[in-house]
Amino acid sequence: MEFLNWVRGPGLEYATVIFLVGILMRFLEMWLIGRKPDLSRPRASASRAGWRAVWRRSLPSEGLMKNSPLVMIAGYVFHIGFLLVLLFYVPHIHFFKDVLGFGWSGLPTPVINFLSILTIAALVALLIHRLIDPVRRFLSTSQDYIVWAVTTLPVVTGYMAMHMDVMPYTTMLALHILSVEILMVVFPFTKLMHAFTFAVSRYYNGAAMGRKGVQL
Amino acid sequence: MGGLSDIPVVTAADDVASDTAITPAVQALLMELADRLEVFRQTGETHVIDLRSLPMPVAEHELLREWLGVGEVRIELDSLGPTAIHETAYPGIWWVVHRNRDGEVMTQQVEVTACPEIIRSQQEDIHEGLQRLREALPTGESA
Amino acid sequence: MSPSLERGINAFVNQIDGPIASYFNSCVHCGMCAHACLFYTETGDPKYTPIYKTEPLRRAWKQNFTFWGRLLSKLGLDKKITDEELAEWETLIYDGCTLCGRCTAVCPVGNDITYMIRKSREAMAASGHAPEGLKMATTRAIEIGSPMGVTIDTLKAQIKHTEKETGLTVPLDVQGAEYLMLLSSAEIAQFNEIIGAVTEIFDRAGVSWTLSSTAFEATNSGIQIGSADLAAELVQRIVDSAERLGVRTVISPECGHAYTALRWEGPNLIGRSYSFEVKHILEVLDELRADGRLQTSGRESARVTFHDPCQLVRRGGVVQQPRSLLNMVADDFVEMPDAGVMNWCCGGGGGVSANERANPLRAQVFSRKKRQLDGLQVEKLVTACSNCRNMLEEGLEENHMEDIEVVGLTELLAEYLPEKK
Amino acid sequence: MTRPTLAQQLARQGISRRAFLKFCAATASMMALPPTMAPAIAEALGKRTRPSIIWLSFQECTGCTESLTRSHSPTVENLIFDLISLDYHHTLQAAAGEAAELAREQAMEEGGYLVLVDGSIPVADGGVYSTIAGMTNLDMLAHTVKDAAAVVAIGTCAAFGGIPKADPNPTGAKSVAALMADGSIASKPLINVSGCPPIPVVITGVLAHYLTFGTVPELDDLGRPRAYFGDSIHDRCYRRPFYDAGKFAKTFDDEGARKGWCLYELGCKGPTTHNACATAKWNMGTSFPIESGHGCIGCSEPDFWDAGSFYKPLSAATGDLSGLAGGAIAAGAVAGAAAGLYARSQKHKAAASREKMTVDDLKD
Repeated sequence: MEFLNWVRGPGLEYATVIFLVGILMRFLEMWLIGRKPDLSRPRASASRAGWRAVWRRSLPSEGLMKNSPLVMIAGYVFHIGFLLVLLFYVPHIHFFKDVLGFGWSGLPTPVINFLSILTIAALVALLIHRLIDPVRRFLSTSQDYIVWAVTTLPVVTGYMAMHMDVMPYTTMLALHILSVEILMVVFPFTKLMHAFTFAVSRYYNGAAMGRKGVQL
Repeated sequence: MGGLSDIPVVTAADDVASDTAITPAVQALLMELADRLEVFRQTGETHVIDLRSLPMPVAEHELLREWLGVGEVRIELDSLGPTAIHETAYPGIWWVVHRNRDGEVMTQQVEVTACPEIIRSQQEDIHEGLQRLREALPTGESA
Repeated sequence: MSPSLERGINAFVNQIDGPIASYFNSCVHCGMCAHACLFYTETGDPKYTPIYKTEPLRRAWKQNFTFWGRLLSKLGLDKKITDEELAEWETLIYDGCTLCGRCTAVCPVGNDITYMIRKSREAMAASGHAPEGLKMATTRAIEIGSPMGVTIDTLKAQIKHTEKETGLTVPLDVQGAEYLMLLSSAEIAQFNEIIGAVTEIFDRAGVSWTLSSTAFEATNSGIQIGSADLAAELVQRIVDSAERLGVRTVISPECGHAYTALRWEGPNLIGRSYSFEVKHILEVLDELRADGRLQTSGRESARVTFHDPCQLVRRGGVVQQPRSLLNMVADDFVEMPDAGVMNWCCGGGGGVSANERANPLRAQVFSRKKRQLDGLQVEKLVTACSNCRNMLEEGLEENHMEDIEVVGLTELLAEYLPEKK
Repeated sequence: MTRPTLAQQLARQGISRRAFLKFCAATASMMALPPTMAPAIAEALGKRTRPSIIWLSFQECTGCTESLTRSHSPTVENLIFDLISLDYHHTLQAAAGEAAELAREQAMEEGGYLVLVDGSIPVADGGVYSTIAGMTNLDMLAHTVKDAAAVVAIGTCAAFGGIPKADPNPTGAKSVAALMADGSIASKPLINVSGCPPIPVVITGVLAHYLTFGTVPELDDLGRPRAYFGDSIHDRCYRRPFYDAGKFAKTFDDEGARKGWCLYELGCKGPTTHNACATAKWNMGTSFPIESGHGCIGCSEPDFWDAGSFYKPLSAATGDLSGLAGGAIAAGAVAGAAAGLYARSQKHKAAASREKMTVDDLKD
C-alpha cells in the first residue's frame, strides 16, 4: 500500500515533471538549431507535401511489406494496440479525465484484453526479430533493448494487474504504474522521442521532397 | 416523502436470490456438507461450518437455511442467552444459532454430527448438579 | 590549414540543422532502410544499412546539440569521434552510397538519410577522409574546368565536328539567347553525339540557345566530395556566365547530379536565388513536345526500357517527362520493376564512379540492374544521364549482356526527327 | 494470593460448562479460528488467570471505545467483567483524578499486564498538545509500557498515526510502532488493530486470543493479526464476481449501482485494504459499507487520509498532476530554450571558426 501510494503520488509527480521537462527540452533543442531557408525555386508547395508526408508515411507501403513483413505487421499491431489500450481502456480514461478534466468513451474490457495480448505478442515478435535479423541485430544498441523493455513492461504488468493471477492486485497495480513511470522517465532521453518527433521529421522530409515535386 | 420505508431498497443478494434459485456460494456449501456427511457416516468424524467467517450476505445464509429445510428435532437452550438448534431435513446436519442475552446472534453454525455436543449434559455440570442434588435431598434426621 | 579531425568535427557541427536533429531523434533502428539500399541488398552486409552510415554525424549531433549528450561526453561517457573511425566510415559514406535516395523514400519516420549522408561528406572532406579519385576529379574541375580534364578546346573541336556533320551552326556565347545549354564532360569526351542531337532538335523547334565557353561543364564534383565551398565555386561559374549572357533558362544536360546540384543545391550554395530558371534537358524537350514544337516521325521497333537516373526522378522531380517523350517514338516501351520514384540506382552515382577504389563493390551491386534487365528482354536501354549510361554500359559488358544497347533519350529522339523541309 | 483461573471464576459466577462451551464457540468464531478449535479454547481458557489491562487514550475521538462497547458477540460486559481486569480506562472507569492514576500505578506493580492504546501520540513541541494528569501522552505511554507484557494499538491512530498524523500533522502525531522504532518507548510485543474504528469483534478477538493462548497472534508486515487482516476487502467482497466480469457502477445512482455492481470506479479501496469487514461486518452483523452501496475508504491502512480521494479509482493519481504539468512545461520551456540557444551559439562559433575549403585542401 505504501508502495502504491508512492507510485501514484510522488512517483507519478516526479515522472510527469521529468517527462514534460525532458520532452520540451528535446523539442526546443531540436527546433532552435533552425534551418536555412531554401533559396531554390520550388516546383510545388513544400508545406502541403510536408503535411501530406506526416500522414502518408503512416500507411503501409508495398515495398516494405515485401521486404520486412514481420517488422511491418508487428510494428503496426504493436503501435495501434498500444495506443488503443492506452487511450481506450476505461480505467485509463478515468485517469486522463482526472488529469485533463475531460474524458471519452472506452472500449469493452474483452476487446482491451485481446488487444493487450496482441500487443505483447507483437512486441515479443519484434524483439525476437531484432535478435535474429542481421540488420536489426547489427544496428541495435543497448538502448534499443532497454526501450523495448520499458515499452513492454507497462503492457505486461497492466495485463497482469487486470487478471491478478500472479500477485496481489495492489502490488501489481503499483508495479504497473511504476513501469509507466519508468517509461515516462526514460522517454525524453531515448529514441522513444520518435513518438513525437516523427511528425517533425516526416514534415521536413516531405517538404524537402515536395518542393522538388516528388511525393513519397 | 413518507418515511424511510418509502425509499426503494434492493440489495444485491436479494437480486441474486430472486434471479437464481441457488448461488454459487450456497451450492459450494451444499456440496461440502454432502461430502462431510459421507465422511461422518463412514468414520464418525464430525464437522462444523462457521457461517460468519464466510464472505456472503445474510440473505445467502437464509437461502442456505431454506435449502436445508427443517427436520424432526428442534431444541431451545437457555445458556448465556438463548440458543436455537434444529436438525435440518437431512439427518446428521444441524443448524445452530447462538444468541447472547440481548438476543444478538453470536455465531451461526452448521454442524455435521449425530447430536451437537452442546446439547449433551457436560461432566462438570453433572458433577456440580449432583452436589446440588445431594445437598437438596432431605436427610433422615428431618424425616 | 590542411584538413584535420578538428576541422571535420567543426564541419559536422556546421552541417547539423533542425531537420537533421529531428531525424536522429526519430530513428528507431527499424532497419527498413537497409532493404531499400542497393549496397545492402546486393552484398547482404548490414554495415551498408543507410542510417549506420550517418553514425559519426549522429554522435556529433548528440555531443553538441543535446543536453544529455553534452553531459555524457563531458563526463567521458561517450566516445569521441576519432580519425580512425572516420577512416572506417569513409568507405561506407563514399564507396557504399550513391546518394540515390531510396532510403529516404522508405523511412517510416521520414528521415532524409540521403541528406544526412550528403551532409556527412562535408565533414569527411574537411577532415581529409575523401577518396583519392574524388579529390582528383574535384581538383580538375576547379583548376581545369572539368572533372575529366576536358577543356574548352576539346569542346570547340567537338562543335566544329558537329557543325560539319549536321550542317548547322552550334551557337557559342550568343548574348541574349533564351537557353544556355550545359554539357557534362562525359558528353563532350565520349557521348558527343548529344551535341548534334541537341543542335538538330533545337534547330527544328526554333529554339534560341547557346553554349558558353566559360560555363560548359554542368557536373559538380564539389557536391559529390562534399565541399560546399568548392561546389559553390563551380555553381558560381555557371551563374556568372548565364547572367552575363542574359539567358532566361539554363539547361542541365543528361546528367543526374548536375541537375540537382544546379537546380536544388545551387542557390543555397551561393547564397542567393537565380535570375534565371534551371531545367533539365528532358523538361525542356517535354515542354517543346507539349507546345508541338518537337515532332517526330517514324517509330522505334526495338523493345525499349527506361532507366531513371536517381537524381532526376527521386531527388529531382523529373518523372513523367521521359515517359511522355519515349512514348513519342517507342512502340514497345516496357517499364522496369520499381520504375519511377522508386527506381534502383545504376551503382555509380554520387561520385562512386569517380572513386576507383569502389570499382569491385560497384560491379557487385550491379547485380540488381542485371536482374531487372534479365526479366525484361529488351534490346534498348534508354536513360537520361551520361554517368548512368557509362555505368550501364560497363555493367552490361562485364555481365556479357552487350546485346542491350544503351542510349541517351535526347539522342533517341533526335534519330526520329522529321526530314527537314 | 493465587488468582483463580478463568474457568473457576466463571463457575463461581454460576456459569455452566455448557454456557462456557457456547462462549468458546463464539470466541473461536470471533478469532476467525476453525469452529473445531472451540474445545481447545475451552481447555486453554480453563487454565488461564484474569490478566490486568490498562487502556490508554491519547489523540483520539473515542470512536474505538465506542466501537468496542458496542461489540455484540460475546457482549463486552462478559469480556470486561468476566475475563479481564480492566484496571484503567479514562472513559469507562468510575474513579477520577488521583484515584484513577493510582489505579493505573497499582495495576502496573505486578507487571505482566496488557496495555491497550487508542489514539496517536503527539511529540511536537515537547508533547504539549495532549496531556493527562499533567503528564504528556508520550511520558505516560513510556512509563506504562516499560513493564507491560504486550501492547495492543487499537485503531488506526494508534497503529499508524491516523487522522492526527494526516498532512500537515501539526502536533507531530506518531503511532505506537513509530515510537517503539525510534526508541522513545520500550519495545514490546505489539499488535496493531487498525481501522477507524476497528471492527469491535476484531478488538475482542485479539484480546480473546491473548487471553486464550497468552501469546501474540500471527501478524502481517504491518503488525496486524493475519486472522483478520490477511485478506483484502476485495478478496472477500461478495461483489467481487462483478469486478471479475468487468461490471462497474459508474455513479452512485445508476443502473449498475442499483444492481450491486463493483464500486471500484467510484473509488472503492477494497483491493488495497486489509480488514475483516466483509466477513465480520458491522452493526450486529448487519452489513459492511460496500453492502450499503459505498466503496471502502481504506481506513485500516497507513496514511489512508492522505492517499487520495475516497471517490477516485485506485488507479488515479493522487497528486495535482495538471497543476504540476503547467510548472513542468514552463520549466521545460526555459531549460529547452537555454539548451537550444547554447547549441545555437556553439553553431555560430563553429561557423565563425570554419575555414573555407580550397582546392589545395584536396592535394596531399
